[in-house]
Amino acid sequence: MTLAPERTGFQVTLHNFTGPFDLLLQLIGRHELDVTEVALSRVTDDFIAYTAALGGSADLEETTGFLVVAATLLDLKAARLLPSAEVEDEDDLALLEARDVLFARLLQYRAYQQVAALFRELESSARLRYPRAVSLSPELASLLPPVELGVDAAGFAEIAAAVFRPAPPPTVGLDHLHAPSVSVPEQVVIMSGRLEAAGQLTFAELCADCEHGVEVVGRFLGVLEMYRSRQVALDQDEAFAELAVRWAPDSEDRGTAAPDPGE
Amino acid sequence: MSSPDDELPGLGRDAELDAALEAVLMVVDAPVPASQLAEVLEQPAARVTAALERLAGSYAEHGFELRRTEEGWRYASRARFAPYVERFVLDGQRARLTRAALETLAVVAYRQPVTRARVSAVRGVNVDGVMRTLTARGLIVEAGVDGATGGTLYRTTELFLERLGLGSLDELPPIAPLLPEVDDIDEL
Amino acid sequence: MSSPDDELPGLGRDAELDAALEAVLMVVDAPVPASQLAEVLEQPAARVTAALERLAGSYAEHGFELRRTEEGWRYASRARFAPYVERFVLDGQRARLTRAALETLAVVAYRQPVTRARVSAVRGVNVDGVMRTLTARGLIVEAGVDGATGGTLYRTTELFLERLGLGSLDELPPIAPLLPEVDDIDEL
Repeated sequence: MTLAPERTGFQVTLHNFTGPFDLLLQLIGRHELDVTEVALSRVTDDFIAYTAALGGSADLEETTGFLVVAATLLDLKAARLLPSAEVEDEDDLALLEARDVLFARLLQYRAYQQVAALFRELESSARLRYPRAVSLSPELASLLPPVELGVDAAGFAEIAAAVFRPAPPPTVGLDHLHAPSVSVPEQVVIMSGRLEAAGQLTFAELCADCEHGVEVVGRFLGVLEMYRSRQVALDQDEAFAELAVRWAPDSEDRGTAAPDPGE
Repeated sequence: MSSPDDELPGLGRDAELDAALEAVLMVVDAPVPASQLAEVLEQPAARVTAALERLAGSYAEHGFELRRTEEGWRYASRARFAPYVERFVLDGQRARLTRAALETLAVVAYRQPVTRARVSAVRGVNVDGVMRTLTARGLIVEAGVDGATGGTLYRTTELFLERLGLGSLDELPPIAPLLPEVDDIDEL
Repeated sequence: MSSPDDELPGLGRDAELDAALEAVLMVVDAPVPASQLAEVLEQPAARVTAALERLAGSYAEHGFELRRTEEGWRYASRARFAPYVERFVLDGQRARLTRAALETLAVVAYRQPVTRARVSAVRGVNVDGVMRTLTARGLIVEAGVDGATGGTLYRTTELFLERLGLGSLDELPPIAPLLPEVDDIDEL
């Protein structure tokens, strides 16, 4: 991924990063801050700027990942929950939770980055020792009995198949009945049918039949996907207000509130 | 050379046992467990293990060392001569692992068996391409299916351990000190 | 920490030259002529030959020796311990093909010509030792060099076909029907 934010008065060069958490950590490092909640607050503007610059070059999935982190940071900043929090109502509680989750995931990712750096060191030292693994000398080899494979051609093919088979036979679990895997394209099909019939639905109405959180996430990504492919328009009067999804295939009228990563 | 029917040289003295181990280790083409050496030499396993440890400590002045891994013991060249050794033995180049590949390996190593979705959640990015590359290079391998999500599970391979010079997964450094309470973060 | 790209260790002192020779000779599969060692270590041939003779004389107490043959120098087990070495070689595990060896042979048979690195990636383990065994047992042979990686290619032999009772490689049973869940086994 290459980044060239062409923004007046804002020009920072970073190393290549491999995702939103990596970018956030690099920004924190650039400001010579420890990974603290204060750091999250300080680097929010930089992060938003980079995310905005990503729009044209990244695919939907990448952009979505950055947007999720950016949105969380913005929420936190807007609610002035950083650096210190005063809990006043349920919205504040939800934001505090979002902050803790983001913070924990960031620390988790940093731990694995540190392990990866250690792996790099282990790798470069391990490659320096070459094991003795020599052939038998002819006189010793001659002591061995004639080689036998112990299988016929069909048995040999079975062994080959076992080696090339990618996974052990899948075990049938019943758990999936309770926690279904969710495909975004499927959710798009479900939602576009309903929207075409109803014309407009709120996001809450679209999710009314969801039994699991993961389905809601799938529908939200589906809405983003439909927005990108210009099947729907989005309207939201203010932050945290009801999100209205309007069926508007190929319309130029794309609503008033949805973030556009390209700008 | 004598034949197998000759009387076996006695190994009562430690020096003789050490030398016999050296002789056998010269012809191995894979790491040998101490138990197998004990059987061949008809000596107590504990005595053979002690001898192997004594031998391993005795080569400080030499260009080789006797290394112990999970699978057993074998000789290896000493690290500082790698530039010379490689001129003889390197068969095709081993490409360096990218940072993305190392980060992904780190998550798989500590979370195994683990689905791509979980690895992806920890790194905050799609890891499908990296996981494919790591699979193609034999560093991770599929390991069944997650009962709850139906996602394919992955684990690291022996080749991964060898690549890092580790004898077993137990030798991976503990990650806990680096981590906040993370067990449930992925679920969020 | 050093890497192979670092400056080469200096071999000005005799002790360092000796150790470098030990490192190379311990891991090289075939006897190495003194002239080749001199070239790779970038030392005068006379100095290297003197070092090899000095080394060969220094192992009296050890179970191995540095032997000079017509093809060059190599480590070997001391003759006195031949009964143990032979017993180890004839040990059940060594005399017949292991499951690991059969699996490696299967990859070579169905992917030939193929490099060791590729076979290793498919199996997820280092296959160097097993490939040497299969070569020593006459079941596979070298078959040129891979243009892309520079790695040595291997193929199966007539002896392999004979042992399976086949007239030609075309008679190998296809494995695709055994892998109905795989779209394209070449991807693996």
